[in-house]
Amino acid sequence: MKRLLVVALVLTLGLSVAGLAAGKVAVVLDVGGRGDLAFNDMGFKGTDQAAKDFNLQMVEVQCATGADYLPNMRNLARTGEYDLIICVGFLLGDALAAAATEFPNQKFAIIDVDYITGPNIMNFVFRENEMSALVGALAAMSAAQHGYTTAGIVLGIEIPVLWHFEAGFRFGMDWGLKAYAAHEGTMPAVNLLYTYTGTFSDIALGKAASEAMLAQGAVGIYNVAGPLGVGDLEAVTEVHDNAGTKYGPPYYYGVDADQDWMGNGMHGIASGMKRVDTACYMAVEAVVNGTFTPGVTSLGLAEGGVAISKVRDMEEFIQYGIGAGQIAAADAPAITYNWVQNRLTVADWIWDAVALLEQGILNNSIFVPTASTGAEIATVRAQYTLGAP
Amino acid sequence: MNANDAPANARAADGYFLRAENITKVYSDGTVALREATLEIHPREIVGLLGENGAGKTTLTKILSGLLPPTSGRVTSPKGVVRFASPREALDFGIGMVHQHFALVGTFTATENVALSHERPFARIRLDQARERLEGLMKESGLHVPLDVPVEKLAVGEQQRVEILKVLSRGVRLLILDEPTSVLTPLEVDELFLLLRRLRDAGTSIILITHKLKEVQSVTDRIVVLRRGELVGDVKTSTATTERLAQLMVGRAVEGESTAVELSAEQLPRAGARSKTGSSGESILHVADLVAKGSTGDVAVDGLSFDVHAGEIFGIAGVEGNGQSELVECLTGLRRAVSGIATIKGTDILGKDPREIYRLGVAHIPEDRWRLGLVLPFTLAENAILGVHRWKEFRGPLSFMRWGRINRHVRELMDRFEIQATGPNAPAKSLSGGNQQKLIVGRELAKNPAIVVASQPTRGLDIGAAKYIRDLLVEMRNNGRAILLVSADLDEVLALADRLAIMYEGRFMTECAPTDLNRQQIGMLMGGVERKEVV
Amino acid sequence: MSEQAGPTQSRLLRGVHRTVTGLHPALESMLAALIGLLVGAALMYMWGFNPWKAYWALLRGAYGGSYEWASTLARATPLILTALTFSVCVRAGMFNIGAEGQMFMGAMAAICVALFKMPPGIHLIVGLLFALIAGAAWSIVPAVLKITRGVSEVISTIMFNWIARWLALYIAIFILVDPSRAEKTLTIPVSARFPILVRGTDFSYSFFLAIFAALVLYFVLWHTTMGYEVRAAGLNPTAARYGGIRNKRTMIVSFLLGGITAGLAGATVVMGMPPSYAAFGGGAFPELTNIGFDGMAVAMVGRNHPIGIIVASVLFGGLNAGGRVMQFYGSNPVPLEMVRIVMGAIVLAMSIPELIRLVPAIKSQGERLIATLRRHGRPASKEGSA
Amino acid sequence: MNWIDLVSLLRIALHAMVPITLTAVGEIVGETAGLFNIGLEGILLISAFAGALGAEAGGPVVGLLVGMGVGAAIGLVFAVINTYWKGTQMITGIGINLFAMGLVAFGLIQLGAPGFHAVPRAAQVIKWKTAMGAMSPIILIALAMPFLIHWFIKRTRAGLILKAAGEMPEAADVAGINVNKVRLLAATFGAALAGLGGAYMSVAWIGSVTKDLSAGRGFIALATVVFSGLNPLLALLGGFIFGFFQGLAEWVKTLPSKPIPSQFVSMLPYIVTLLVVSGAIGRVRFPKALGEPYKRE
Repeated sequence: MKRLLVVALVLTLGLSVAGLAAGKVAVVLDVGGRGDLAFNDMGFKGTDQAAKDFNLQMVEVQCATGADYLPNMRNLARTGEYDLIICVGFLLGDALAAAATEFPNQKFAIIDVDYITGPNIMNFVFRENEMSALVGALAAMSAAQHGYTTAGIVLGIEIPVLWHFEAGFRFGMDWGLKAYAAHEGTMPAVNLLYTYTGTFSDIALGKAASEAMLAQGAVGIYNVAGPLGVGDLEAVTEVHDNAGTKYGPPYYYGVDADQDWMGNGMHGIASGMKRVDTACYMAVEAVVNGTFTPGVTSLGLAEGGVAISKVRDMEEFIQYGIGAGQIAAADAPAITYNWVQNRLTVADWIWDAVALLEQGILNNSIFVPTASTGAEIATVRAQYTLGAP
Repeated sequence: MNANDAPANARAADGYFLRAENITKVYSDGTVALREATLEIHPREIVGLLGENGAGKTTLTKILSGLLPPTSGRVTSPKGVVRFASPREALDFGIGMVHQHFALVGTFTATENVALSHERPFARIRLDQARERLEGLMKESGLHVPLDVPVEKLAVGEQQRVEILKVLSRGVRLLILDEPTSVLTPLEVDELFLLLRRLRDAGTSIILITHKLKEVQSVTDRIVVLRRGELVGDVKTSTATTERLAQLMVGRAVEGESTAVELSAEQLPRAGARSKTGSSGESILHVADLVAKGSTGDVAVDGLSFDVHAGEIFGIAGVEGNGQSELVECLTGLRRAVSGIATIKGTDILGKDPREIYRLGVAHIPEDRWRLGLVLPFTLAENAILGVHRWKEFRGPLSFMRWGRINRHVRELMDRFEIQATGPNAPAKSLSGGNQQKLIVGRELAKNPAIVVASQPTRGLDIGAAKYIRDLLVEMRNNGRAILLVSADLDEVLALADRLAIMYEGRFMTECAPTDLNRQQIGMLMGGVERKEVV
Repeated sequence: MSEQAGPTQSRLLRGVHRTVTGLHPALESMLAALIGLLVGAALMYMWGFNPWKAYWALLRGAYGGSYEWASTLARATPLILTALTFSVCVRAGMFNIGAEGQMFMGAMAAICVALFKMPPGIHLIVGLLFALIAGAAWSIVPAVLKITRGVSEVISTIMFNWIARWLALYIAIFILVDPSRAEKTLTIPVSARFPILVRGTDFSYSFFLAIFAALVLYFVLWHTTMGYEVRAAGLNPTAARYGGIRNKRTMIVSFLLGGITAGLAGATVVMGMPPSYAAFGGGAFPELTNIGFDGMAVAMVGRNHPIGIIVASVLFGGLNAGGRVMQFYGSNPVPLEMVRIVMGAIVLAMSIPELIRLVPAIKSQGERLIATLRRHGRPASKEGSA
Repeated sequence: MNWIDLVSLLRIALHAMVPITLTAVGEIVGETAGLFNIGLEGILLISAFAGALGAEAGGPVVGLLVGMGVGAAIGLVFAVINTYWKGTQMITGIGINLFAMGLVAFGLIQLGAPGFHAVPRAAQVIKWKTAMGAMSPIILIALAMPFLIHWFIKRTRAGLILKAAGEMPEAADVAGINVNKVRLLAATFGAALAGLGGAYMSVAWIGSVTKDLSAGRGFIALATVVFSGLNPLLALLGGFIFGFFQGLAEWVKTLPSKPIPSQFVSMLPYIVTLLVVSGAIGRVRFPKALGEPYKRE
């Protein structure tokens, strides 16, 4: 009798563990929300993947305005049901700092913030300057190869995170031009065109800015404004369509995610990936494995937190795109083919040079400057003028 | 219903054109405009539709012309029941109406206005064709208007002709005219009546809405009288006496008046009549060489000079639209004068705004009480302080309103001026026209003014209310106030004024005592005939 | 018989009519809210959500307890103020779409107090003064353009919203920027913040500022000559001019009052909303964006009456606060965007005057039919009596 | 800036002009008949979304038609509320804007890619290849439409009726014209043009939908209408001016030397619009009955 009871009890417990998800994670997105094909989507992707892998239930929470950040965190934390709340974006920093103090038993993780201390918070920051340098070098050298005079970056609103990108890109271009000179013997004149559009959402402005740059001989457009990249890519595609060209410059350089597959992989040659998904996955994994360690994790090339897109990234993101219904499975081979053909238009030695730069950064022989304040970015701009008077 | 006034449907048997049967109209606000009105229209007749304001004349014709649906009752023709969902259907049937406020698009020319009411919406406009037809029609009817000028630039009489032409061009068999003579000079009225007779003889039926007994007797074949929404009389013009018509129309004897409805100099009560001291009082308002432009930029007031003295009523008569409104607006600060002098007790008022002018002791009874005189959604109390709301009496520290005192003041006004309302908080729009005007007059007279500028003070009022307001003006005059009375109602001016001027195209044709000229002479002056030719 | 019944009956009817018209505005607003919720429910149902569960979550998240009420009122606070902006100008007969821009300017001005050190309280008051002056200054230009150049205030305030956005971005990124965290402006010091009223929520004393502003505006509009003039000019500008009211002045006054409340709205966000007490230029002001536009919706549902606005803000604050909960409630939660759909539908319904008449329209049609039938029967009896 | 740059800038401006001009011309038709629709922003957004879906289902032409149809449908709702139900036009418009913001964001989430939806190349309107760069054929429609509408208003009886309904509905009514029907048609047609502008944005210009795609263009169109004084040809000019200055602002911002902060450059189109509107307003006369519901009683 007694034994029967125990068996029943064990059975029920076992069943409940197996039947229900073991726990819950929540991801809080900032007002930009999902659909940027970049930052926020990456946060969602990583958490989603982790939730699937560890059999967790995932909840996604949007914020309509800045007034929703803290209340959303409180609403989630008050339930006490969530093993981890991931906050995606620096805009959520202050809110998280407050929520983490109010709910000391609730574990949090935050992306792009490095200043929140507390036993229940993991901060993740990225060294975006590192992979931006690779993109910059690629852009500068391929511009020189194809006889283009400029390379362009379209950025969103002027904020510190974006300065990281700009600083890295400037350094990378400078490095690439020097590498080109070393290889070809002449110093090419490739200038930088950059613009802070002041918006992350009006994609028509992204297109207009890209068109202006392309008209001024830009070899490609590096998108550092999330959704605006859609407009950038459209501008690039339009130039090709009009000229009747398939591959080659102008190129589109994606951001945050591997965006090379966009537009059937025709013009996206490489993306400066910021693996927000990796960070989110790491955070969930740490909670599940009981290795949650508060503090700041800085992710760079070495940690795989940032990277320039490669073949395996392309495969991963095509699979993810198919899963999310953005890519038809039948199109996948064509996308990969296009992408490879497009990459062939850049000389092999240039790819090697980019790899060299990556190696240099990885073994700390090359230092990529960054900028987090107005003064710092001014210094970088003064050092790497790239055609500015 | 009285046997004498039984429908004079002698010709009922030989085919009527249109019959309205038991028409009742209740507006959405609950006003009953018509009760069980039955009316028959025959071919080739001019029917006068007589009644006071609010008697239901316009409502009845709006129903006949398809602008309003009746609440109950029906309209029939010999072929059966007719229902007009819109004025277009009525027009197609052959019924056209010329409204008191012309249904003309101001920015369109006469040709375009006429072309508007013709078929085939998606065709190219053939203005040349429309023009040709219109010219033919002008020849036929003897009505002449300029065809290529935006109608808002035309004189009122011309606009009316455009309106009539527009309706005629649709080939109507029943023409309805709503108070067509109120904007015309006596000469123009004669011309219009000639035209109407010609149209009748050519086979058109005509309904003429009016409240003027003499007109209705001079031109119609049959007169239908409405009172408070009920059809109270239907008589042949030849058998109707003025007295009988007036009685039907008013339904009661007007206090102080025997039978006549129309005022005339002889019939106005003489009680406390013209002050002998009148013109010897000090000059309150002095105007010299005043020039002002109208809304369209034309000169509307063309070098007027006059004085209004304490203890007199200075009347300005004339057909509307001859600069009277602009003159009043200049004197009350609502319009800037181009040049000239206007002073009140020696203080210049030109260029001052209404508030400053009121401070000099001016009261203003405006011509349009809905547009100017009242804020209709406001309560009685709020309206009763319009213009005096900044008085110390009503305005406490920090510009707080002293509602207690205001309400007390309003109650006094309601008592003194017999304003019928549920209380100080009744919305002004819930008041009847007469009570609204009493409210305005009361408010203005309560200012204890040195001069009252009264513009069309009795327009649209029933006889009782009109008389009440006229008596008030006389009383104010007797108390030594100066009164400037502007009225399109010649009888009113003749009856009240100590001195009068006839205004025509921005100038005074004459300035005289009311007894100096007879009505015919005045009529000619109002029509622009020079005085030396008249006398 | 009907002669006797007539007056009594009509008096009774009039009495009923008065009572109903007295309640009309409130009833119609409630009906509009109901229609909005129904439209939302229909869409949710169409897309495979369970509207009842969603609304239940929303209701609980908005009004389920003291924490929820505090969140709702906190969310309502700036909406009250921007709603006042819109409504005071509507009362003056103008459509001021510019609350958004005026609020941005107010917020930027309020942040300026971070540059000074002052005693608590005074510091806060100085911040509010800055904000209301900036809001008023930003609103005065469209008013002046309207008076001098005849530029429609609808157009100019929309343009000014955009200009304000860019100007505020410039100020936030280059002038008032926090040197250590460039994505945001300087933080309002504790001495200039509205203290939190309910611990653990966003509900701060700024709510009372909003209520106070609503009451002040109520008294200004209905109990001062200035407000009297504003309302008169709004309802009938010609009559107002006739009454010695300077319409240009009332325009300026209403825009100033509107600018002041909008400026204060900006201040309540940066001075009263934890935890940042700053504006984020780096996110294009997520904490401020749309408060001005949502305020217009609140004003309409509140019938442009300060007291009505307070009530309506509880509805809209609740929709927003409850919407947060709705999006993670249950197994198939409804995204936050649904709240805005509901808000839009409510405003659409509000634009139909006499909304309440649409409901009994069928009933009245029937009544009319009966009345017509009865009247058709009557002439016979009349003939009989004659 | 050399002349090649200028040509490129003109190309950007022409493309940016299309949604503004189409929307403004549509609104001119509506306003001529007396209806003022401030909900253009929302119509642009929803029809961009619907147009994208339509294009994917049936090709670019279907996309444009669906955009127009959805625009017309919203216009119809607006018109019914503001003719037969005597609504307050300003409030209906604001309601449409709010509703559209919510609906498109919500719809994008339901499509699986929240916030963003790309229109496949095959579903987009093919752009013409020119020496200036790719040109959307819709530009021609945007260039022709103002002339067409101008002719329609000035030279047809329907235009006369339209003007009468806005200027003096009483007169139109008495002339046998169903004012409410005319207004209903005008507002519906006008909104359909705005719908075309919206569908152009997603199907023929940018190639994707985001929840903020319209980004204030509906309001700019309103300002253009004011500037034009209801003249479609001036609306064409106004749309071009805004497009040009927005393109110019973005262009200037890309230049390596940045003497003026970009935020001030971004203000340029709005300031220019404001200046033009305040400069032009003196001669503008709007229909007398604009914004007023027509009531017979």
